[in-house]
Amino acid sequence: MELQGEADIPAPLEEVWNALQDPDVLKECIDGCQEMSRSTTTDYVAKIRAHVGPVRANFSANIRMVDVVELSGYTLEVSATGGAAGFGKGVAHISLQEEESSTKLSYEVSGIVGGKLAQIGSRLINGVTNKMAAQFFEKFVDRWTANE
Amino acid sequence: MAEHTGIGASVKRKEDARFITGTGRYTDDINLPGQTYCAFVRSPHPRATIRSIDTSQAREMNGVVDVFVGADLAQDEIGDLPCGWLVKSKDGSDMIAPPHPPIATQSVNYVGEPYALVIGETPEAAKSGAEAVSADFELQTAVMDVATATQSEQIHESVPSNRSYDWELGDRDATDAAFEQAAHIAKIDIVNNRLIPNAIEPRAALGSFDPASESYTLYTTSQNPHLERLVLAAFVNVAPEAKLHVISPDVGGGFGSKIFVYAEETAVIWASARVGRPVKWTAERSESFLADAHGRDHVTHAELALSEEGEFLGLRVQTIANMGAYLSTFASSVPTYLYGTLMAGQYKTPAIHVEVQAVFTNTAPVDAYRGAGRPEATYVVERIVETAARELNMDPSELRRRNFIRPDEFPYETPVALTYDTGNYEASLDRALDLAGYSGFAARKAQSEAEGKRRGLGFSCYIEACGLAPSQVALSLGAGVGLFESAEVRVDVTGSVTVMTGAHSHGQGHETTFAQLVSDKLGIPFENVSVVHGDTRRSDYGLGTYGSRSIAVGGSAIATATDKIITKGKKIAAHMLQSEEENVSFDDGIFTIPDSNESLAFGEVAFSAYVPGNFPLDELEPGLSEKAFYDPANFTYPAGTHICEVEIDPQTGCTEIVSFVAVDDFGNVINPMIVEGQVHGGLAQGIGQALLEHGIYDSDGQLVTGSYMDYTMPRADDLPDFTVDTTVTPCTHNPLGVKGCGEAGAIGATAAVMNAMTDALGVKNLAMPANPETVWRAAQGG
Amino acid sequence: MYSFNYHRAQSIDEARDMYSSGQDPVYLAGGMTLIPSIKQRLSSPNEVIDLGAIDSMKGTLTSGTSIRIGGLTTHSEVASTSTIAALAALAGGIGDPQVRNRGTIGGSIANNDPAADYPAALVGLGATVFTNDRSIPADDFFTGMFETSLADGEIVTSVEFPMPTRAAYVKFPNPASRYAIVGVMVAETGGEVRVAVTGAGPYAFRMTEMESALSSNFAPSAVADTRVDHSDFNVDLHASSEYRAHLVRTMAQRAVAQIA
Amino acid sequence: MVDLTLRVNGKKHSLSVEDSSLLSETLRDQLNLTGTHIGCDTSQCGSCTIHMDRKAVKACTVLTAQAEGCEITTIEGIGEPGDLHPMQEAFREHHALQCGFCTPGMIMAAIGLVNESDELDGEQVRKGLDGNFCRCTGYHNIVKAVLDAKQRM
Repeated sequence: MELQGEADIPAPLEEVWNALQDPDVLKECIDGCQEMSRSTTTDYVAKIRAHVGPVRANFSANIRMVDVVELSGYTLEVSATGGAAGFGKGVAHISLQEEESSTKLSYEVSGIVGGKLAQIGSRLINGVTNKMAAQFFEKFVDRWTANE
Repeated sequence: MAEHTGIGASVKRKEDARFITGTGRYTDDINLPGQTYCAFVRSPHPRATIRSIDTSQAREMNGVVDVFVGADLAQDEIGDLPCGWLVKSKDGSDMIAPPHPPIATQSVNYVGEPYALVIGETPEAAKSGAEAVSADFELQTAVMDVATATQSEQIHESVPSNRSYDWELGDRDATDAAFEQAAHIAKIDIVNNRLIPNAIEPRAALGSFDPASESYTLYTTSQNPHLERLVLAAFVNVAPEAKLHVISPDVGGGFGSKIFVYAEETAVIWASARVGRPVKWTAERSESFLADAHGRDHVTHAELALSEEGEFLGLRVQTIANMGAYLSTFASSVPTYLYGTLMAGQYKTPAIHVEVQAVFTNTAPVDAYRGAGRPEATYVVERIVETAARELNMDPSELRRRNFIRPDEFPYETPVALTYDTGNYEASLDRALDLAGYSGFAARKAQSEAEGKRRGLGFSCYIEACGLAPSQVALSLGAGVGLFESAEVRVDVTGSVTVMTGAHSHGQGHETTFAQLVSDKLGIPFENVSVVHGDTRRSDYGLGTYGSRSIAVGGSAIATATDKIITKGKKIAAHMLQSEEENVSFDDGIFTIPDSNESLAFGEVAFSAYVPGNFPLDELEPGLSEKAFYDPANFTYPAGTHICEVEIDPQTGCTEIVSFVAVDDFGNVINPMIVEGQVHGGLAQGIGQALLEHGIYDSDGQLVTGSYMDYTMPRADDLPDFTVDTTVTPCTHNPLGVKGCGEAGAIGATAAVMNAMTDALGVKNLAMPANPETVWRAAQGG
Repeated sequence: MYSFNYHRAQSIDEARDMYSSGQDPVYLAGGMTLIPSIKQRLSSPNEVIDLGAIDSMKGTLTSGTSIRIGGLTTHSEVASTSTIAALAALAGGIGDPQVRNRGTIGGSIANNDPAADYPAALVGLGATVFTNDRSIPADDFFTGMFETSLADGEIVTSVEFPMPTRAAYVKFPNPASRYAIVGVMVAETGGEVRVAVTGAGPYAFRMTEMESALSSNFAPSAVADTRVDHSDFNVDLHASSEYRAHLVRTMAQRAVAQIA
Repeated sequence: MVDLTLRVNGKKHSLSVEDSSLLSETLRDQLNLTGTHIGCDTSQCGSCTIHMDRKAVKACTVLTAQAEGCEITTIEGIGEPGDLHPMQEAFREHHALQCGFCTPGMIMAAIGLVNESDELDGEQVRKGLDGNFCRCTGYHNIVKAVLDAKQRM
């Protein structure tokens, strides 16, 4: 899976930056996220209930922020295990750039899925993972644009 | 008049009665009192170091009886799974076989490798327990590409460059010299795709331990129960051989994948003693995909040197063979002695040089799959011969004919270590050309083109060395076991006969063919002969069923034992008729003294053998039961011509096989119906490789064709009606003149299909499987 | 298989009640997707509510202008009773005979597998989905990969297909699973031409360019060169997005050829 | 647990099964009808094919509880040695089986196909057996057997 995109967020850089580190915001934007908490300044643990058609799998995820450049960007390393379903691993490069009256968010996401999901659902994996990643950024951007 | 049931008759099968009524008895149908169930915890990662394994949560779960890890087996001194064939590299050094613990201890090296097992009261409890086991893995980069494996990160500490061996066969200098003389050199790069055997019955094992006798019984889906017992006893150290009873009941297909000794049956039988209860494991299909040995997976470059007139002068082959993560039971022999030795094909190529590097990758172990080495060899030879014919603008059948070994040239010694005993390759080619309507092909092609389709025809003139044996040859080439076969023919008091054979039947119809053979030789009704196989306590020994060896080796053992019965019968008859043994003749079930009125039916002699009222006991023992161990002098060499005709829809890339002709020489045939069935099944697998089947790992090491949603199994509507026929040159060195037929279809078909596909598309090469998108792209570009 | 509680609902209302009072419930219609998913331990509902006994949701009602098919009607029943030949052919080509004997139209569309056949029929023929609460035009029913506009607990009770003037469905099956790599339904119905595609994207969609081309010239050649944007198409082992785009054109031409 | 009555091969069985038990499991484990085989976990191979109310279905994809009230027929219920079903006869006659593992499901699917078809040719038989894998025979003889049985049934 490979996904990239960018969005203009009508909010100041600092606000967007803070939102990107806020476990509550992250929880809200990750589809199926049931719990999200920060364990260190750069580490989060989450419980995510992935729901794709008939498949419903509970994943425990560890999320770590690396290469953090304050107010500019970071890389998220996500690793999730879902019992019988298998595991998922992903890397998201996120960068912010201050624009005149908004903040430009750019992202590049790549990931792999392993275990039974990969073995049995290979026809769907690309579509599903892309959708999940795209949804995250959509929801994130929607926080500022939805009510306009 | 009684139905002819002897040699050469298409007798309906004895075994069918139970299979068509649902009363067959497969391993998973067997249950023992107090039985528990085993689930394996398998690695989701292709390569990782195991830092720790946490079994605590699983142990606490309802219905979980026990949880074991590799260290528990090691503690009981359970050994590694061995590879039974030692191949040497060019420089004389031994192949490197990395340690292969049945349950991983330090590291995991392919997705699906077991690292723990959970024993549960029910299958569901075991599976839930398995889900609760977790491991702390340190992930490492997986080696996934066979072509670059030797330059990739080293997987096993003991295996530099991930290379098990670097082997060669043939004369390099002579071959180089031949190429210098060449008027034309044809070259080809081909990939022999990875296949997943997919016997429809998943593997299963049920182990039990009897503390009173300190002995173990293992029911398992094995093609060779004696070999299973030998390996588990001698190498894996489960128990002494005499304390191990292995039973392979009805087995639902093997195709090679059930030859090998695997982690699962090893763990199950060991665990049965640890938990003090029988332990059963039945693979789910998703497990089979991950954990059965896969097949093929070669990358090859080949070159053929030809003279101006199209004479083959020399053949050069370089192959990299994927072994997967470990060396499976016979893995090392497949791309070497079952592959390189077949590079002469049906041709008088005077100089051949083959080089094979066997490399490790982070994938499931690769071992024999129907044909084992010989389909790969045939694919190389027949694809390059076809390529040469096209480049030289010659009729491909004529180029082959020009280079065939002729009937008067047998025995023929090839430059790659084999001596073909007999054959008549032109006879099968001619018959196949006739059946395929070759002369009308051009008109059919024109017709297809007028309809916007592409039509192609491809040949494959294959040869195989099978009837796997002879022990002397195999042992000298590195085999760890002999390859003879045993038989016992027991005549019962009432004249019925029980035949014990070491050749297990899992679809091949031994219960019928072997009974035909014995009833024919003894002149007794076919119904009176019962064949017993698959039980180490009931037959003496056996090396099992693979390499198309059952009739040639197992059948010959039975024939030899039956001859001994006749000899003993003559002795008894001579005594009963008060004559000399030399005066007794035996024919069609009757012992007679020629030129006299005196005769005895076989049943009378049998009865007398067990009611020896006045036997001269110092000269004549009571009883009528004989054994034989048969070890042939040579391989057998079935050969034939397959012709495939395809029609392609260039709009979609869909291929239809419009005709498939197979003319095979199996020597003498005991049951033509069964032989035809074997050919059909082999063809389906060969065609499957060419057009449908592919085991694919993604670059992250996940098996993405891990279910029937993505691994394309040939279905009825993927395949045509087949046209099959035989020609006969009897094998010269076994008592039956038979050669074996189990693998021919799979060996010959693939090249015929791909030669037809490339012919239709007008391209030199096409990747397998030639699925619709591949074909569509070739049709656009070609 | 994880354990769950099985309930057999005798009526739609009872099913709804069971659903709303249950923890993590699912409906079971034919079970052709749900049961394998549970078996594989990829799904673990607590309550499985079997709709199979609700006879009012079974069978086909044909009038002069439309066919109404109960949500629990099996594919094989549709194949043998549908008076819309293209719909019968589509139903008769789903999965395999055993699947067609169990799988239902309601179950299939509620699941909305991106490669299922029925969504192309609903969208292509301009069907209406009836639920226990409301009716939904097919164009609004399918909303994403495995997503529909059904509310939580809502049940597809029937689907109504207007009788088309002409219609044909042509499918390019996945060689392994026999799902659609691409399936195209072309129909002229209620005076308009509709072209619906399944298998190619995340869910069934209409090819409006083809529709307008066919409106002026109902011939295979009209869709032969239609540009098919495949940037959001599915990609898997069996077909790239580019090949799927080509198949959309090819299947569309073949469907048109059947009825032109 | 669910208490239910199953009608299998003309006999009634009163059983108590797990809510989640599959019909294939109940047939094999509780009724000892082991002719219904399990060859896959994605409902494709067809080895477990039986009849529910005369229709071929895959017993691995039916909950036991769903089968209550249905007439279930398994391979053990269609004929026996000496009184074989014409399809069983034809399979033997035409050597349409080798290892025998897919055979019960294949026979049940074939009977279902013949029951539901007025006319059958080779191509229709091949299509009609889409739900069943055989790895041994290459299907050639299975097609012959089904066409022959069609004449006899």
